[in-house]
Amino acid sequence: MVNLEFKIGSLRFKNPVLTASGTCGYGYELEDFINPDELGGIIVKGTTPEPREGNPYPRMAETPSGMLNSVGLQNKGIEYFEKIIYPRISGFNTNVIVNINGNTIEDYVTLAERIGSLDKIPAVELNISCPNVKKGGMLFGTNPVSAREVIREVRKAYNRVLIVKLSPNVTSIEEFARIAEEEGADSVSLINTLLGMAVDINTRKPALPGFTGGLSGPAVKPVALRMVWQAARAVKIPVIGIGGIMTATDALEFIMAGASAVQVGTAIFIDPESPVKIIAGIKSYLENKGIRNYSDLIGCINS
Amino acid sequence: MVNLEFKIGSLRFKNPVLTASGTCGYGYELEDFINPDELGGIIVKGTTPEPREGNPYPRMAETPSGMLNSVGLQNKGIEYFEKIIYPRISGFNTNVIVNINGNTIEDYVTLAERIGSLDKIPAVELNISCPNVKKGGMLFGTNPVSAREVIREVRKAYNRVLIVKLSPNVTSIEEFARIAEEEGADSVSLINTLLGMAVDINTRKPALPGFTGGLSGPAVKPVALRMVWQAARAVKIPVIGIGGIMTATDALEFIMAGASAVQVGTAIFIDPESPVKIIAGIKSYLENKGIRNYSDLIGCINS
Amino acid sequence: MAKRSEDFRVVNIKYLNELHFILELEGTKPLPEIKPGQFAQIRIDNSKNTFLRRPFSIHDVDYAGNRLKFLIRAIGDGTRTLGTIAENRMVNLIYPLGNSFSLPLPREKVLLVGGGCGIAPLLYLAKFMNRSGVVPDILLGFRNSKSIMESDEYSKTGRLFIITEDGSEGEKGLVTGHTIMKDLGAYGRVFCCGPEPMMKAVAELAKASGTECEVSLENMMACGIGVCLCCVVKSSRGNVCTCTDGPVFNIKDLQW
Amino acid sequence: MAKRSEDFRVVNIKYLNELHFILELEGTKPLPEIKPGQFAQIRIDNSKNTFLRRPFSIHDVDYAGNRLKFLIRAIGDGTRTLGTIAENRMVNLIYPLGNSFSLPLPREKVLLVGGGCGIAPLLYLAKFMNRSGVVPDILLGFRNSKSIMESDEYSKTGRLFIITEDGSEGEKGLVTGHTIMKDLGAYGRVFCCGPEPMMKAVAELAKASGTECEVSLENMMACGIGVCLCCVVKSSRGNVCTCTDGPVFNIKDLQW
Ligand SMILES: Cc1cc2nc3c(=O)[nH]c(=O)nc-3n(C[C@H](O)[C@H](O)[C@H](O)COP(=O)(O)OP(=O)(O)OC[C@H]3O[C@@H](n4cnc5c(N)ncnc54)[C@H](O)[C@@H]3O)c2cc1C
Ligand SMILES: Cc1cc2nc3c(=O)[nH]c(=O)nc-3n(C[C@H](O)[C@H](O)[C@H](O)COP(=O)(O)OP(=O)(O)OC[C@H]3O[C@@H](n4cnc5c(N)ncnc54)[C@H](O)[C@@H]3O)c2cc1C
Ligand SMILES: Cc1cc2nc3c(=O)[nH]c(=O)nc-3n(C[C@H](O)[C@H](O)[C@H](O)COP(=O)(O)O)c2cc1C
Ligand SMILES: Cc1cc2nc3c(=O)[nH]c(=O)nc-3n(C[C@H](O)[C@H](O)[C@H](O)COP(=O)(O)O)c2cc1C
Ligand code: FES
Ligand code: FES
Repeated sequence: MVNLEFKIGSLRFKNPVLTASGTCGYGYELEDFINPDELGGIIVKGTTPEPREGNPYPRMAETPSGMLNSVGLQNKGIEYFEKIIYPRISGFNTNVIVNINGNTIEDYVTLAERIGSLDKIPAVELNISCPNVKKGGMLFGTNPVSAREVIREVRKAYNRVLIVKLSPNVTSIEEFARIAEEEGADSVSLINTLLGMAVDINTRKPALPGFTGGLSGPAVKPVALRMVWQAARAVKIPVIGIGGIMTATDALEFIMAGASAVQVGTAIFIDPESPVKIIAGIKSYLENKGIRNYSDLIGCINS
Repeated sequence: MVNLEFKIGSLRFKNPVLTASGTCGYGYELEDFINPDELGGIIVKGTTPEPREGNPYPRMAETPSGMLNSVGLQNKGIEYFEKIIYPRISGFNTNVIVNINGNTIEDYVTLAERIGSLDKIPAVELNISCPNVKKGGMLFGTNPVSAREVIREVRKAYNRVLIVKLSPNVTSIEEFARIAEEEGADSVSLINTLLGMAVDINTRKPALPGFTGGLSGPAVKPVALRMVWQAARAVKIPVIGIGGIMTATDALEFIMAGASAVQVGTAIFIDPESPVKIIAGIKSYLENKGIRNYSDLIGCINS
Repeated sequence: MAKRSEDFRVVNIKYLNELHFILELEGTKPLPEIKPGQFAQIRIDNSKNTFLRRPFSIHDVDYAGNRLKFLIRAIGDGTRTLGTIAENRMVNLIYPLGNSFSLPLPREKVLLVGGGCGIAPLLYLAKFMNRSGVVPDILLGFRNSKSIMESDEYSKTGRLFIITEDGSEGEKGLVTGHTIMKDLGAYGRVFCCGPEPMMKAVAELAKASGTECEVSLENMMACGIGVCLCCVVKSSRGNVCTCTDGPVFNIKDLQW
Repeated sequence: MAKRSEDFRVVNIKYLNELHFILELEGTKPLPEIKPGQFAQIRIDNSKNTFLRRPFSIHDVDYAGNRLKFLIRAIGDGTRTLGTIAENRMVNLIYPLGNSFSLPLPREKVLLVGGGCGIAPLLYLAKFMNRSGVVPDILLGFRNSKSIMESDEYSKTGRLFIITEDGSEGEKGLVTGHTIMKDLGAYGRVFCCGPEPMMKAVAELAKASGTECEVSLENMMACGIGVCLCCVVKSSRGNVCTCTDGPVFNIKDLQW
């Protein structure tokens, strides 16, 4: 039997395949297709202190091998999460992780504290990289000073596993990965979406009412892979690779480039079974090659 | 008859469709497929002071809706260009523009001066965005201080039309567009390739020996379009849009987002006739919509 | 009622006119229960420019043969590719998705209104009603007599009225101008599917006459299963997903 | 000799074994002159994972029928899609590309050596030579008797020798181990196409025996027309493009 386990600090994941925030709801939406307990983890939809309606429709534009979205963090707020959603998902036998978002540092800290008191949520993913909100989000994640500040404050307020989700819309991903490490994050995950745009030449308007959106899917994979490789060489904490992962081959590319684990996002829209297929595919790759621990592959292209 | 003319300063282009550097050779390689004189302009292969062998093979990896390249500015140097190539291309009845590259500011200045003495080259494209060389290139284009310096020095040495080709691998494209404008560039062109990577999971090596390469093709179009839109709002000089343009629709998206002209790159590999098809497509769009000047469309999505 | 992902064999593609075709698919196992108004997300593998699945209403269901029919308009690369797929090739479906039209009360007078390829879900809806003894009136609007589709099929399931924009068959005009719409109050419910302006116009009339009105929306979808939140529509409860809370909405719940 | 972009109709796809097929295409206008060793860049429209064109050697030419044949190994998404394309669909080619094998002197003794689907360009090469009276010896290597392809075709054009890795037909071993290779010096020229290790091994023997040797490289290509500089190989003149300076190289010009 091959061993797919990995750890962030002392937190154990049964395998390195998680579902990405905003692409898997709260996990239970996928139950007709997969057993969420088989996943390495579930990163639930981006959550804010207050309920949010998100951005106006249309929120999506298809692009070559990818899509732009501008959902804008629609969610029912932390209170609803605690009262209604948490009870529904706390029974999952996998790591359920909440992706936290805010306009201000206080927002992030409040969320981290409240999530910190939910027994069955062993980690948060600090989203400083959402490109679809006017305040907060990517504004934190593309400025080294405010990135440092928000990570520092959340770290003070939260003593479980802290994953910082980085924005790819920066000149140096290493810089932000190092800031996260220096401020005590347990892991960085990347990439969030690349800021993109589409135009409808018939209406002569941007395809998305807010002009820009976040690009995801296979189109971004080469960029994501490069950034994961750079980040993994810059820091010692585990890097979680995200971006255009559709198959086990894609996941293995990230792992070989230095990712300790991966998140599957947009692929779920095309095949909701893809996360478990990817787990199976990684397993059979290891078996075929006679590799017992997948961790032997992590970052192997550097050597 | 619709009018497709556009100008950078006093330099007239018969239409807004140019071929991108590194994807059209010196123009004559395409003569079996198109008449280069029909193009708005031809940006020839990146040229350096000395002859260069470029990077080792393999130099290319296909990616979803795109490709990575790591050619590394293979070219025969400025002297060969002046003596052998220039005589062959100086008869073209379109704007032939040289893409100039160097390791140092002096390199760029030398090239600009030498090209400045070639009558039939009305403009240079200052490439501070090549991601595939160890020195120069993107190192200039991702650092505001050195970007400013090289543009300033080249501007002093060259009095014809100066186009600065920007790198997308930056946090703020506006910043670099503004620097170019402030230092007297006549135009900015963008984007050069996005830095990316691919891994071969069978050999467990990077697909390209130098690990990273430049991503081009439709995959990058949403990012390119967003950056062109941002740059066009940040500066008053004409912006030339590049990135994943395969069809007239793509070109029109860039124009509506603020580009005064476009360059066609990777599309040429798939259809060497695409640049002239795009010109025809823009024409018929304008005719069908009853628009006489294509310039009415430039940046129209902002209004 | 659980959603599933399943490969179907292409049995037949029948063009009704230049742009519209019926795609008939056969599964390998018994179909789940399918309610009228539900849709499937079809994966289109051999189209370079089609990354996401495409949603299509279920047009007809043959439980005995494990077959589904879709009525599709070839409008872009995805649908054009679907319309030229070879027989016996496999396509992957995620289905059945979404809610459904409500069931009329026994003997309730019901009107179905469809326009263009928006008529797609109405055939299965009418057949479904027939099973519980309801025979609906059906009003279908088309551009002209040539663009009329499947009138034989629909007329087997209810009383069929046709209106064409140029009057080349049936009455002349838009569905909202048809004679029977004058007496909309006579119907307990109107079910409507078609271009949004048409549905909005019908909704206006229904409101005015106090008739219950349900419409089927075609918002752009990425996932179809409620995880991406891209397909939202403003409802009385805030933004809700067309793919899971819809595609069928009572107009009272929409901010129309 | 000018290159062109042209749509061809798929006349026939004939599988030679599980992995290899002959793709026969028909153009609508007279073919240009095609030299042995040249290739075409085929655009594969209906494969999601195939962005660039794919290069394939021209296997056979029928000027009278405006037809071209390719011998293709289904190795990835692009070639697999090509191998399942329906008859009468159109595919776009850019061709003829690259240089060609040199022409032997009249009555020169010539050996063609091919392995696997590397045998593709050798058929047209042999036929071409036949026209000027040269009848080559042809040595083809395969894994086993089942994987032998087109031996009837090749044997019409020259004296055919087969070698298989398991000895199930012809001699046993690799092409370099075949009896006739012992006497390589008897040939004026050897033309070789196949996996790179095979070509390198043949090149070694040719060097040793002083025989002229030309090989056909299969470097990865983006454009195929000399504008991208992705397909380079190190030659005595520095990096040169396989697509325009090759694909055929005299081994003297390579750093082998
Ligand atoms: C619940 C639901 C049920 C549907 N049922 C049917 C049906 O039964 N028959 C049918 O023919 N179509 C139906 N549609 C619409 C169908 O999904 C689109 O026409 C299809 O996705 C277009 O794909 P394409 O690749 O051919 O076009 P694209 O190239 O993607 O787009 C072509 C044009 O179609 C428009 N378009 C794209 N997606 C949609 C959409 N979701 N709704 C409206 N316009 C769109 C685009 O803006 C563009 O102008 C339904 C849509 C939904 C959401
Ligand atoms: C001048 C030239 C002539 C050729 N002639 C023939 C021919 O007559 N018959 C034939 O079957 N093949 C020929 N090839 C190889 C053929 O181009 C590749 O097999 C094909 O491009 C693979 O495409 P794919 O999408 O199926 O595979 P991909 O999915 O792109 O790749 C599958 C595997 O094939 C490898 N591969 C991809 N491209 C090439 C390449 N250019 N050369 C070698 N391996 C490659 C990849 O590394 C990968 O491991 C020729 C190549 C060149 C350059
Ligand atoms: C529709 C959609 C919604 C998303 N919402 C969130 C979110 O709420 N929080 C977050 O951190 N990332 C969000 N993302 C980003 C994804 O988690 C992921 O980082 C990105 O899509 C790249 O991965 P992929 O290419 O596998 O989708 C969203 C992505 C999509 C497509
Ligand atoms: C093979 C290849 C070689 C390139 N060489 C150069 C170059 O020498 N100088 C340069 O400024 N850009 C070069 N580029 C970048 C293109 O000019 C263009 O900016 C980029 O490819 C994006 O456009 P596209 O998506 O239309 O190709 C090269 C691109 C490719 C694919
Ligand atoms: S389409 Fe994804 S939530 Fe409706
Ligand atoms: S493949 Fe582009 S130069 Fe040879």
